[in-house]
Amino acid sequence: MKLVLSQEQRELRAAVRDFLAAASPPGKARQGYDPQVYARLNGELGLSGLIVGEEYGGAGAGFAELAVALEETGAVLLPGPFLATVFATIALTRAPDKELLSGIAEGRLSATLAGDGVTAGGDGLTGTLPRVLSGMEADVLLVTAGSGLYAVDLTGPGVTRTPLDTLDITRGQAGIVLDGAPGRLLGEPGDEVADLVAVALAAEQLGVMRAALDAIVAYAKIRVAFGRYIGSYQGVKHKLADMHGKLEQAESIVRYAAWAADEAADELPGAAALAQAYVGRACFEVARDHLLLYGGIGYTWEHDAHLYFKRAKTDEVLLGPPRIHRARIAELLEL
Amino acid sequence: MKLVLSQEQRELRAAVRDFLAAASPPGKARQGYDPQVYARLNGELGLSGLIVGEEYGGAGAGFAELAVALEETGAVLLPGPFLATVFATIALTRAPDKELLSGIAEGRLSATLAGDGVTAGGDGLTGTLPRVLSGMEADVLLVTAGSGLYAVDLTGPGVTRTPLDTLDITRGQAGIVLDGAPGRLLGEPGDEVADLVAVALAAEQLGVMRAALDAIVAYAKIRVAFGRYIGSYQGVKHKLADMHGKLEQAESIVRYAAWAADEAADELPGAAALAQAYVGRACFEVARDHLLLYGGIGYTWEHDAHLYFKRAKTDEVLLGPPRIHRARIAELLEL
Amino acid sequence: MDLADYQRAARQWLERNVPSGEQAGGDPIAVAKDFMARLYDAGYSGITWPERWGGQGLTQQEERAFNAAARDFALPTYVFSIGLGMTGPTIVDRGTDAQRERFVRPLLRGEEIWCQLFSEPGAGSDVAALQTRAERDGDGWIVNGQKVWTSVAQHADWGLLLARTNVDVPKHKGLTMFVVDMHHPGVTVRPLKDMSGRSNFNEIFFDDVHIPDEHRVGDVDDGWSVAVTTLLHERLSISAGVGMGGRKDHPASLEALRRTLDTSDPLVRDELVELHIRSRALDLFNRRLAQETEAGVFPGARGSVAKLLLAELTLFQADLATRLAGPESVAGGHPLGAALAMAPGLALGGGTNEIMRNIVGDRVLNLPPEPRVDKNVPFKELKVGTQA
Amino acid sequence: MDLADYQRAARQWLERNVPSGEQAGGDPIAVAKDFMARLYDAGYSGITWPERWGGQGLTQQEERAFNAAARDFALPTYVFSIGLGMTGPTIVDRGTDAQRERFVRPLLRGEEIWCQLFSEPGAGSDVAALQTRAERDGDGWIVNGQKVWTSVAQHADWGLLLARTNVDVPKHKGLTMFVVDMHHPGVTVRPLKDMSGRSNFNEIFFDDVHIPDEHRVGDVDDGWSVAVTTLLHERLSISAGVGMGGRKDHPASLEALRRTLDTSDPLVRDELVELHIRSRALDLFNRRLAQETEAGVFPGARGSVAKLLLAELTLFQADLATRLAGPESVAGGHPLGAALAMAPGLALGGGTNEIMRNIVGDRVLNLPPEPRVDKNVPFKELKVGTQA
Repeated sequence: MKLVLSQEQRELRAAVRDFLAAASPPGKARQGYDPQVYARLNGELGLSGLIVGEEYGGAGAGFAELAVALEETGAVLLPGPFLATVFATIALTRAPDKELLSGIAEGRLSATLAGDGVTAGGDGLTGTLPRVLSGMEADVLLVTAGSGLYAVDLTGPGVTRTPLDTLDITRGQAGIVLDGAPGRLLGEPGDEVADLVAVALAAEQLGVMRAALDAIVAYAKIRVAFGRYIGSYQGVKHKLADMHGKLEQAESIVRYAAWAADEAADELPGAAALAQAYVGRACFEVARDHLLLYGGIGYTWEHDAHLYFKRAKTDEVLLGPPRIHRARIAELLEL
Repeated sequence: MKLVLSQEQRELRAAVRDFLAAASPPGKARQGYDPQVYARLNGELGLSGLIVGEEYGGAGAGFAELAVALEETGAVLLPGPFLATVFATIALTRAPDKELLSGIAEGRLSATLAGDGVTAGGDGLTGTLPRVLSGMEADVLLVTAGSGLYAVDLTGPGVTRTPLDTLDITRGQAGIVLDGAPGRLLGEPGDEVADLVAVALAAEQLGVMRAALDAIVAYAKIRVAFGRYIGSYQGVKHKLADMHGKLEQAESIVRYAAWAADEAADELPGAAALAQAYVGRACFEVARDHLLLYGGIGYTWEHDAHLYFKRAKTDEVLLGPPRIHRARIAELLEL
Repeated sequence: MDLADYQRAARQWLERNVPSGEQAGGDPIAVAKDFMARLYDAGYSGITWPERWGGQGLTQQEERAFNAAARDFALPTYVFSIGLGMTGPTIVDRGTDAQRERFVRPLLRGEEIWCQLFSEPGAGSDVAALQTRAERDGDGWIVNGQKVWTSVAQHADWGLLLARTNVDVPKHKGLTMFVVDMHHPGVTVRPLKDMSGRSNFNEIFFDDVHIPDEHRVGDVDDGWSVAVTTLLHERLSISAGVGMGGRKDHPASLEALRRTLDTSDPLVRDELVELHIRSRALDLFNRRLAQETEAGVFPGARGSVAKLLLAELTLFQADLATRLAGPESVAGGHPLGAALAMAPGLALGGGTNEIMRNIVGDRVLNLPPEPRVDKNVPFKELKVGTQA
Repeated sequence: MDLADYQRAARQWLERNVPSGEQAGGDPIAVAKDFMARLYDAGYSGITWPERWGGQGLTQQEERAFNAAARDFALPTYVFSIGLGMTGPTIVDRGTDAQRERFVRPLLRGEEIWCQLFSEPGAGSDVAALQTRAERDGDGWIVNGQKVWTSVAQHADWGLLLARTNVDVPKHKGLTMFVVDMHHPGVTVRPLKDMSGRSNFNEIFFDDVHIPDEHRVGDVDDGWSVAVTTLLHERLSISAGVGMGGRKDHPASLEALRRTLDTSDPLVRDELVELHIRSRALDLFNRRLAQETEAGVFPGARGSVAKLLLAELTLFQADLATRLAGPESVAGGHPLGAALAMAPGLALGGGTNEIMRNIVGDRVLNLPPEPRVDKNVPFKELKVGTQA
């Protein structure tokens, strides 16, 4: 079990962090998707190809590296289809398609992944997907129909997309209706796709909670009330200490889950469910408490605190009501 | 709905409080049952006869008054069969027996109440009751067999009592085996006995938590660390404020449940389940946090903190695992 | 007329006069002003206020009777709430006779709307650290600075303004209270958007705003004691609302959730039980406080316990509801998402949870105070606001 | 010899020498002393300690290799843990050569047992507020006072004692460190019963106990800096144990509970899931800290995060288990009742949860310190202990 980052992984982190600090700081997140930043992220840093095999032009890296990247994109609340494309790429690594994988690795294509609700017939794919992550921005939809995974050109015929009014204003969702949309069968990826998606999301959540905690810790050192920095009051200090404890545990779980994704298939299901059950909750709690500790300014639209609060809640329920992860743990423990 | 005490009820509280402060302060609780105090409690204050009808020599008071008395006996962790006798008296008010009720009202008899596990046959009552509250101290056992309530003389034939090693050292339990013990059928009390018992227990729990909070608040005003009273640190102050919030809500629920017991039979089941679900938990949490806030001294045997901690836990599970009260609420809400 | 008659008469009057349906439409400020004038003329505005300044000179008993009668009506009096609850009583208690004469009757009749100007970006919990300056200018004052979290300011004619008049003394000792004309050209009101996207508050900017000395309330540099009067009235007007409890039609209420969630799942049921337990616990506490108040025992700082618990419950409830409802709650403009975005408001307005816990610890439990590092330092040497 | 060989040899030695079965019976102190002598003679006691005073003069690498080998054995070295982890290293770092000569080798060979005498009834979290006095008496010192929470004191030959030698200076500046002979007739050791009924600690009373000046460690009135050395070693020896985690055979562990509880109830299952999540979260954090330590990154104050979390988990777990098991857990000497009675120990020993949160806030998050009211006050004017 490997729970600490290697030198190379630390360097990757620094590179992504530096890039995003300049190109997409948190304050920019409220402006939404910037295709130029997205193109540079994939071009200069090759992030979209991180876990794509070298034979398709990717870096062939593992989840340990992916988690490092997602933690950083999460920390700045990166808008746009990066996470959605990661989800789709995970599915593609289990049902490989040269055209799509190389398109993603080159940064030419963005994609998204959706679950059930679609049937495949002679005249294409039909069904309603009420909420698709980054559904307006993605080029390609990967969707499961029966046991098959299909690729659908979202700009093609038979596809109707409607942007949704989302709680998270930094990253959108779309309602998608397929009405005889042409779909290309890619293969039959196994159950582990859902587990790997859960691990990837947890890595983003780790970044969200770390950035929220860092921000409020910094504020507690410069905000004064009654002649003292608010961080000197135990009411604030002890809460921040508890939040730090959650962060330490969340990071440990994400490293473990990424290790399991890379090297211990038998531990992956339990690790993935643990990651969502613990990190998803901890991320929202930290984002909530960080907002509250700001006092009044945290309640304003102009301040970034609510962006973290809303991303954290959206991520917490992204894969379903959180109780499904707990039910999975009960099942795996054979309780 | 009546949630505040009347003048008479406040006077009752003062009388019981004054008596117990002198006759049975918390520090005395570790010495266990003192029959003399018990006799005076029933003689001078008539507490055992509080809810016994006047026709049997009691005061004919209601649950509002009973709750006031139990809060005070809880606050000093009164040892002995007082609560057990209250439970038995509740059952007797629904299956009246002159001899027993007048014996209890006079303070001559103590009693206890047990649930299932016993069958009635031609040769008496037979069965095992693994944990009976104050089973060593009580004179009479009221026990349900089939749908009937029977009275058993605990000093009579066919009864074997074994004292148990209990977590709560201030009030004991006994294992009781009945092997053809003579039992007298008293009647068939309804389901509401269990609800009324739950309300009575919640009143004791309110007293336990109030006394624990009062004690640690007082200590926080005289204990110094780093040149300051510990109560001046927000780490302590904020926790005490939260504990006070629990106490305020617990008191409100106990008053409500006592009112429902006296005047609103249709609200009683919900009020009783709420009282156990909320007050039972809050009492333990307050007792736990009060012990922790004492620091090292709270961990010593000589200090009273652990007596409250242990009574609170014992009370929390006295009527069964606490989830049964939550399940009852779900059922009553028709969820 | 005994109290029951008084209450019955009030009820009858309200039935005839509270705008509903079509009447309630149209410009809400005009509707509110029209209603307030009729309320005043009927003798139900300023029930306990002194007759000399336009009130009815009656007792708390009549006021409670009227409030009991009004409980079932939606009175359109929101824009007057600051004036009636806070600034008006301050003028009555601490103003000059000329100020009382000038301001009280128009306030009670709804002819003029008031706002309160205390909080600043650098002075939230710690109001006395405020930086807005009022400087002597002949026989008047010139004000420069910024206020924030001001409700109804966009409609207000007058504001009760707390400003710094002396920086060489400790912070509480260099403040003065004024009445400021909100129509002065140097006053700019800008709506402040909150995290839910609504604008219930404003920021106010003062740029060389002149105030005549007749509009000073209380002595120069004695503004803090006047502000304490205002805040005391604020607390009383909040505690009069104690016992109101949460609305049953809230989208995250148990009643609403049970209609949409899958309650065949025992875990969902148990979460709803938890919500029931917490809601009921607070509801019963609020009712007990209300019964105590009716019996003449005022809740005082225990009202802060109720406020803290309500702030926590509101957030717990919206958080729980979105967890139970899952992904649909955060997309498509779902009411639970909206409820979640509003939920922190209660914890951040009217004193943070930390401030509430301090109040409960200090004033209910009488715990020793925190050592104060800002008591005896001249304001100009004090650390305030946000700074490294 | 490379590290793998070193570890293998240690393992083989331990297999042959750790007492088990019958050997482990008998007087535990005699067994421990005998084992310690053999451990020393085999070169495994004081692995990193200087050769000159009896250690092996090896590196942390060898020590980690030995600890890895020892992980699977139950070494009977508990009574030496204070000496080896805290008081011994303090003598090595801060003692005179004569003290090192006299004390270190017998300690490493298990010939003498040590205890640590810092905490007092009036000085728990705030050790520097201690009141035990040491007064000059010719060329030595006379000690009077009381210590508490002292483990292994009933077996100890020597104690490392922190006492007050000057009350006219601030509290940290009037302390001096001594080595005290625990066999002196003025020393009384009394077992201290804890809330679980066990006696793992002692109270120590000093009644005119004479200490020769040669047994002073460090300068007069400089005892606080010596104590900091001791506490630093304490923290290191605790963090060496980081990653050990909870025992699977604990009665409130998931493994134990699933065997006895009705897991057909979905609510019971979900509570066990919660226990699994929390246990696993802390377990993985401990493992990550251990991996960092192995990689040469020492956890420092982050060890306090782990300690705080373990204290909370321990109490949560025992509380949860008794709730799930119900009435039977609190009667009849049930192991869950016993576990609950022990559970607060971790939160109250080695720094309360509040102290841990201060450490994490101050040293991990670098938050601004609490204002100190006791820094510059002469001890005799300072409020200490318990007083109105």
